[in-house]
Amino acid sequence: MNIFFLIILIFFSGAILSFIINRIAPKFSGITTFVTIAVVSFLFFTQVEINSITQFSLGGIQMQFGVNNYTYIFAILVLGLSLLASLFSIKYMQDNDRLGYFYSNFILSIAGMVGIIFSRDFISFFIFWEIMTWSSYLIVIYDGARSSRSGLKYMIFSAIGAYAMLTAIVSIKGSYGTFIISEAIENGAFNFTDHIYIPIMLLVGFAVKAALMPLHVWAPNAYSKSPMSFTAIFSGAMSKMGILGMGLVLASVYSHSTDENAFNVLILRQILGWLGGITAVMATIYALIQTDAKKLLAYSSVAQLGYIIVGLSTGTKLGVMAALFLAIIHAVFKGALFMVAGAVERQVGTTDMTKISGLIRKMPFTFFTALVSIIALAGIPPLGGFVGKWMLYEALITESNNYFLVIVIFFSSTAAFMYSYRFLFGLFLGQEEKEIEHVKEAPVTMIIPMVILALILIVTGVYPGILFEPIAQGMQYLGYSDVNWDMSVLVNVWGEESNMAYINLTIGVVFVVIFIFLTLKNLKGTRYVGTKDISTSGEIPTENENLTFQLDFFKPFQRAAAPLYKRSMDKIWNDLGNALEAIFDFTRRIYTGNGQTYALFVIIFLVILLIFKNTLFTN
Amino acid sequence: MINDKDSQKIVDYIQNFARKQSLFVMAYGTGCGAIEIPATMTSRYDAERFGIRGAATPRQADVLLITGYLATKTLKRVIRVYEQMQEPKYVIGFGSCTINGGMYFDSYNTINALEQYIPVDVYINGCMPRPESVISGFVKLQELIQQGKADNGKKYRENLEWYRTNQKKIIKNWKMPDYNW
Amino acid sequence: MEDLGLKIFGAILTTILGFTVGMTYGGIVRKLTARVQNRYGPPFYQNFLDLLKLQVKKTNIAHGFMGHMAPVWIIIAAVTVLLFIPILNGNLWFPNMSFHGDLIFLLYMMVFGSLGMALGAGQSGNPNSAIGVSRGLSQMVGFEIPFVLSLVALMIQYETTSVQELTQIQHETGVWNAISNPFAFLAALFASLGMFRYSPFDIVGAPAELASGPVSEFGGKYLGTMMSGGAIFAFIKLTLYVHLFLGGAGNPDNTGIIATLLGLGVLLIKTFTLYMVPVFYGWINPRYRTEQAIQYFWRWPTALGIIGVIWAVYS
Amino acid sequence: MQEEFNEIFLKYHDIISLGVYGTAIGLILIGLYAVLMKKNLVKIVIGLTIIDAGIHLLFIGIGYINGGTAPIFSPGYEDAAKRMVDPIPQALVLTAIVIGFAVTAVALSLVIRLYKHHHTAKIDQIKSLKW
Amino acid sequence: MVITPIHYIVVPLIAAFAIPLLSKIHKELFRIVPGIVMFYNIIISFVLMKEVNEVGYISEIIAGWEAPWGINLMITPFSGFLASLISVLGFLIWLYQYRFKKVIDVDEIKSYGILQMMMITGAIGIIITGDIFNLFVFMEIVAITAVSLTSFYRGRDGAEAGFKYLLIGGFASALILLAILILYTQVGTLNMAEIAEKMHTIPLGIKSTILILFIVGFGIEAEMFPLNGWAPDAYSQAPGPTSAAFAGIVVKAGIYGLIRVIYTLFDIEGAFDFLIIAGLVTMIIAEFSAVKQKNLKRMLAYSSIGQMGLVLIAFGIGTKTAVFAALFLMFNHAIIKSLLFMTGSILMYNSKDKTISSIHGIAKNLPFVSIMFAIGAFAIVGLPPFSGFWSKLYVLTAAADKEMIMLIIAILGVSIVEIVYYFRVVNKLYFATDIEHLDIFKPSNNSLIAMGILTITIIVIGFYPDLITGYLHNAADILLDRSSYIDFVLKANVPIQ
Repeated sequence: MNIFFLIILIFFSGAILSFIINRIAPKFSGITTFVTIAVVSFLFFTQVEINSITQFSLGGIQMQFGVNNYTYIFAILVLGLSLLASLFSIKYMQDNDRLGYFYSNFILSIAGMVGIIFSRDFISFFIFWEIMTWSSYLIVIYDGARSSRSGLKYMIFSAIGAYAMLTAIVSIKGSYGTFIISEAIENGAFNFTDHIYIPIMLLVGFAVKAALMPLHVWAPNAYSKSPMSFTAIFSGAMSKMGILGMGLVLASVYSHSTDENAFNVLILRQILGWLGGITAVMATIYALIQTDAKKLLAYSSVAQLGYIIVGLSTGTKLGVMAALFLAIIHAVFKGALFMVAGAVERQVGTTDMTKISGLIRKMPFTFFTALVSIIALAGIPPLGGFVGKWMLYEALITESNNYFLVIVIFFSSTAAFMYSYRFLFGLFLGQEEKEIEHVKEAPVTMIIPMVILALILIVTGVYPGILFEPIAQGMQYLGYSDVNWDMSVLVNVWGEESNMAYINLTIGVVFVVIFIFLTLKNLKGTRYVGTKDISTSGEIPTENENLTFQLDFFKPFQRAAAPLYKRSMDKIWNDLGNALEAIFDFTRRIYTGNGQTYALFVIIFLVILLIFKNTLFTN
Repeated sequence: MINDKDSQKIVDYIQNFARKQSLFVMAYGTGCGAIEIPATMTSRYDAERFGIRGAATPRQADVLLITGYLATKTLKRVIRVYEQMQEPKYVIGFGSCTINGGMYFDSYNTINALEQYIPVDVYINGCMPRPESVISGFVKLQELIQQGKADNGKKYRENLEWYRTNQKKIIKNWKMPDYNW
Repeated sequence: MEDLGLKIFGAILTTILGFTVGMTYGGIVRKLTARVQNRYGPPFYQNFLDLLKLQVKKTNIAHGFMGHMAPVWIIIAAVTVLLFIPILNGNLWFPNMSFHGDLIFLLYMMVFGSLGMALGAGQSGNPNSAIGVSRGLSQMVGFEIPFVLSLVALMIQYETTSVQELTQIQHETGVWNAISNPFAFLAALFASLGMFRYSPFDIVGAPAELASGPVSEFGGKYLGTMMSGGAIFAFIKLTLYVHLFLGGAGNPDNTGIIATLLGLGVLLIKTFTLYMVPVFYGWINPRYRTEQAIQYFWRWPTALGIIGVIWAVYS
Repeated sequence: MQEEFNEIFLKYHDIISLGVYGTAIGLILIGLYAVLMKKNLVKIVIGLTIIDAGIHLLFIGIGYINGGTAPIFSPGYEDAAKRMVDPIPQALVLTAIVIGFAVTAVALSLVIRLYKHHHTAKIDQIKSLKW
Repeated sequence: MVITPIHYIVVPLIAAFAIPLLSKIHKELFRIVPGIVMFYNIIISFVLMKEVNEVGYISEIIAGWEAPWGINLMITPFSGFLASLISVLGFLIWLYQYRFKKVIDVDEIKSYGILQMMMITGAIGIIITGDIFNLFVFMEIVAITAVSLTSFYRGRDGAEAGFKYLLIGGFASALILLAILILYTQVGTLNMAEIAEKMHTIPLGIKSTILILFIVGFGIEAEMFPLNGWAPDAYSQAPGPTSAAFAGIVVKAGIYGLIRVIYTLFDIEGAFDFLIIAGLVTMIIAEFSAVKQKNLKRMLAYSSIGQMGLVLIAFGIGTKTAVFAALFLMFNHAIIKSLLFMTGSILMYNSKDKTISSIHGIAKNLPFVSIMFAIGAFAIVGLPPFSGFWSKLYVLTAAADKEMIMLIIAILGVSIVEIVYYFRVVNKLYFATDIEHLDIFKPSNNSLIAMGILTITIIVIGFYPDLITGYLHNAADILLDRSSYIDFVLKANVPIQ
């Protein structure tokens, strides 16, 4: 049997199996999921040959399956992350009911993503895309009352995106006569001269999943309301499917950029770049006023995706590379962070930062993961986040000359420190409240995936070359021909070289030397005290006194940046929705309920047709 | 080498010199004496030239300056502040009230002798002591530090039980946290 | 790498230099402030004494691992950043690890220390610390904008992202960037007010308001270590400014002892002059509220920065 | 609409009378009026029946030939093939009448039931199902 | 015994008369016999469908009169397909309502099964007849039975819906009768093939008048806007199985009439464009109206109208792909909407005030029904890998071939609206609340089996559409080949290849 069909079969049977097993022994539902994904990962990385193509026909439509270097990057990302997330999920979801529902959709959504990765024609791409969408929707509404509205929002926006995509896809078929992606590109579907709407529609479709500015409003809610073990994938991997598509389309558009369509391409580039930038800023400033850690992370995801889109929009070598690099890194650290949130949720029962604090002593491993991931998120050297951001800035300044966008991005990334700190502080630092006395560290199957992700972050930070290798190959598929990066050496257009390993080595040496020296020195005579032992003007804090500063953490910033908070995209969409609902309400009033009116309609319709029959009908 | 007695002396000298020249004062403005502190710090008397400088929190402070009478309620806070300070730490009793209760000697709600509750290095008498006296008190403290005689944190630690008994006599509802030194 | 030994030696030398200069400048500022306030003031080496005293404190308390890590973290960040800044242009004795594109690196690395401090402050559980951190981060968002704008202006103007190269260009042309792009320089200068956290931007520590902000719970060795880190950071910022805008110091063609000393002299003069700007500004201004501080940076300095970028593009 | 009817008239002008068509169309219009304007359910049903009747009349009229005979070959009517009335419309009308009868029956039963529940026969007051 | 198309009509009619007699033997026969008839219909259908797929046309002469003079029954691949669809659905609906408590409890006179059977027979009659007046007669059979079924429940709303249906249906029959009348005056025949052949002789003015009368007449049954006022009421008030039958069967018959008239009888330009516009308006208004519905069945009714609009659009595009897509759409709509009405009715029977909001979290009590409803909803809005996706895709592809980009956007835009209201319901079903649903009306096993078969069909076709696409392509080709239909009936009864 063909390996691709086998993988799909395994996925679907896994989904059904986990559903059935839940009826018999709910405990093993999660393990089934893990095993399914593990088997598929094994098959994928051992059996699938890169650049091999399988042709078949379904419903009279020619289809192709195959993996290329570009999608391979995403395959690593998706399968790796889902493997860890499913391991995490076993204990995380343990006490919930309806596990069969959850896990079968869990597997299906991963099946959708893997399917997207190896689809090489638009129809199977779309099919898997939609499978991914509705299965993830079903998981979003898994939580019932709390998540119902977010789920609906998610589904509606996904539908807008998916149907924009479908419009483009059938238009490609109509105008260029093929559903195969590579043929469509060859036939010039993305030339950006004749049918400009085709790539734009596709981009809109992908932008929804990638949570780009006006279409992002579903993301914060959907990310924060679904179970965290799934959100790790949802935000980490599924949003990257949008990036995958955008990368593909943009690369073809840019590579077909000629004098004829230069202006169009320029406009596209600017619009996309600025949308990405504004997404990053707005999501960031909304992230830092959140009090729920999950929601904070969700907004942060949107912001990070904004960077990635900015990188893609440049279309330059360094920019695309930055985007892909950030995409992978984001998947890793956001996966880890959502797992952290999940661990906290499971152990403490809430992720509301106003209610808990000071978990660092109770959950040290979780904190370690959170710390490493946050450092990567904030883009602080020496972890991977910095490498990606560095490339992004270099690309914007040196290659695409988009100077003010740099400022926007930089503003967002500086403000990102604020919410990064807020996250760490809110959950792990601060007073050890009485409520968390009983809290224990998360079980080991939850710790392992988190720590693995943290270690990956450290390794990729020190040796980003590990990731440059597959990314460079993937970019060659996209048409960036002379991508040939050495391990860890980056070159920008101005011919300047930067050796990341060198930097990291320096940092590492300094780190080790000073760390050992000072730790040894400071440890002597150090006394560790509890968090209640603080200098409060001699007052003795009582047990019930809340000494942790949590509410309105960034109130001064909020006041300073008040204009930015004034009009949110949510509100605009809400207004639009209300207007539409009014229209819907109006249309249904056509059906008055009076039988006579209906009869009148018939006669009027008849008369009108008879009056206009000569214009309507000809021989 | 550092265990060598002579070199230890030199090291001690240097350390004490630094301690003496850099006094971070936690001014506990308990009574009316607090009014003299600004005068001492500002241009006319300029205590900073001796390396004396205010500290915001007990963690950073070297000197606890009790300025005036100490109500029984306040004592609790003073003890806590004192215990939160890092060693070596010094206490200056400021004004007559800290010595023997001063004009409040028979008041029902002030303590009479600060020494009963925390070890005091230097007293500055007067009601109020002028900034000159304050500075001279600090200079006295510096001398003590230089001689290595002013480490009363150790004394407090060693005689903790005695101090606690005294403290508990005044503070009826003892809810102080235990510091596990 | 045959000059590895030299590099390590240079690194140690650089660290010592940065530390010494930073501490001394702090002391001098204290003295000057006292003189301005018509006081005699402490000796210029007072900071060293303070540091020594803090380091020889007999007991220290920490509120946990992060509290322990925070000062270490700051020092690490400070030393690392210092190593990547060219102290003297092309001088063998101060071999910076400067590399191309390090401006962005420096921007981020400089935050690294603050994050460490913030985490340490957070773990102490003191609400004042948390408020201080909140203010500090907010203020950072404020002043980073004009600062980055000015840096971008420079990068565009000379098509490089390397501090070393920017210095070299100024050295070769003999025109300081402060003159070739005055708007960017002004923007950066305004940003520096926030960066040095002197009054009116001392909202983080905010004496008498937040105790001492993030460092409320640090004493003894920890506070001392933080102080040294802060001193090095002050030196870093000053040197960076000098190299970016004020023509740098040192002569790459002549690396003899005398030239080195001369270069150091120039560096000290320039840095000290620059240091006086925020200090002077602080003497005559009371403290801002946080939102006022942020808005301060988002108004004129940002406008200047934007003009600087436009200037750089069209010049 | 007039032209088409004119053409029909022209084709059959020699064999049918204007009266039949006039009556038929008149009936249809009356029926329409009743259905669209009258509020009473029973009147509406009557209107429907009148429309049906009009159409049936029209059918018959079309099939009729002036002086035509029944399409039956019996002694004395050997030329029936030439001047017989078209039998198909008559057959159709027969069917249609039956159907119309059934429809009317069902309609009236519904009217009764509606009246029972609503206590009114006004169609504009029977609007519990709407929108 | 040789199976011929006449069995479709004769067997149910005989059964209808025989049932009262048979039931003297055993009371249960009242309910079982229609099922047997329906099952026999399936056998007929499959035999005929297989045959017609090979030979192209099957014609049966009734009572010995040759085609133009007598009444003939015509099976084309199109009608064969629809007939089998209706037969299968008819059987499944019977299976669904057999032992359906809500029907049995009311059904004192046990007429329900017979009425249902007659309605289906009428629908099949419409589809297989080759005579235009015969078509009218069958339509009236459908109309009368449908009205009776609509007002099956003796409540006031059932009667109201029935009356509205009857009123509008009366118009439909009158208009079609008028159209037949005028047509007959022009061509002097009632045989559809002959009418088609002589169509070019009719002046354009009269021709278009006739067409308009037909369009309005059949449009009422096909739920074209603004002729569909009866539909939401009838759908929502009819018993569950009947609603399913309306969506799956009656509407299909109406569409068949419309398409047969436009595609075969008439050779008028512009009719196709008219279909697109009418379909678009129908679709948009219906889907918009569906959003704010409180009654689930009424919402489904509007959705059904919207789907019919889409079918009309597909027929209006008129290319081979489009007709194929339209057929696929009809197939999908029949099975999916029947499933939705079957499940939706059960859900609505459990709602105290007949609103969607009162069935919060009923998935806990009715897991299978809920999941089948969800799958139906997924399928009808066109989410892969369910069968609804393919038909929508083919429609869009057909539109794209003609570069009708605005049409594509309109269709997909409306699909988003569709998603809004369907997923709102799905959300509600899986909404976790503390509300205890007491007194749950649970479907019997046979109902579950009927729904399960439909669900499985949806999934199987979704994964492997090639199962029916071949046949549908053939049907579409032959439907578009107008002259072969005429030739087959009138000249030599030679099957075309």
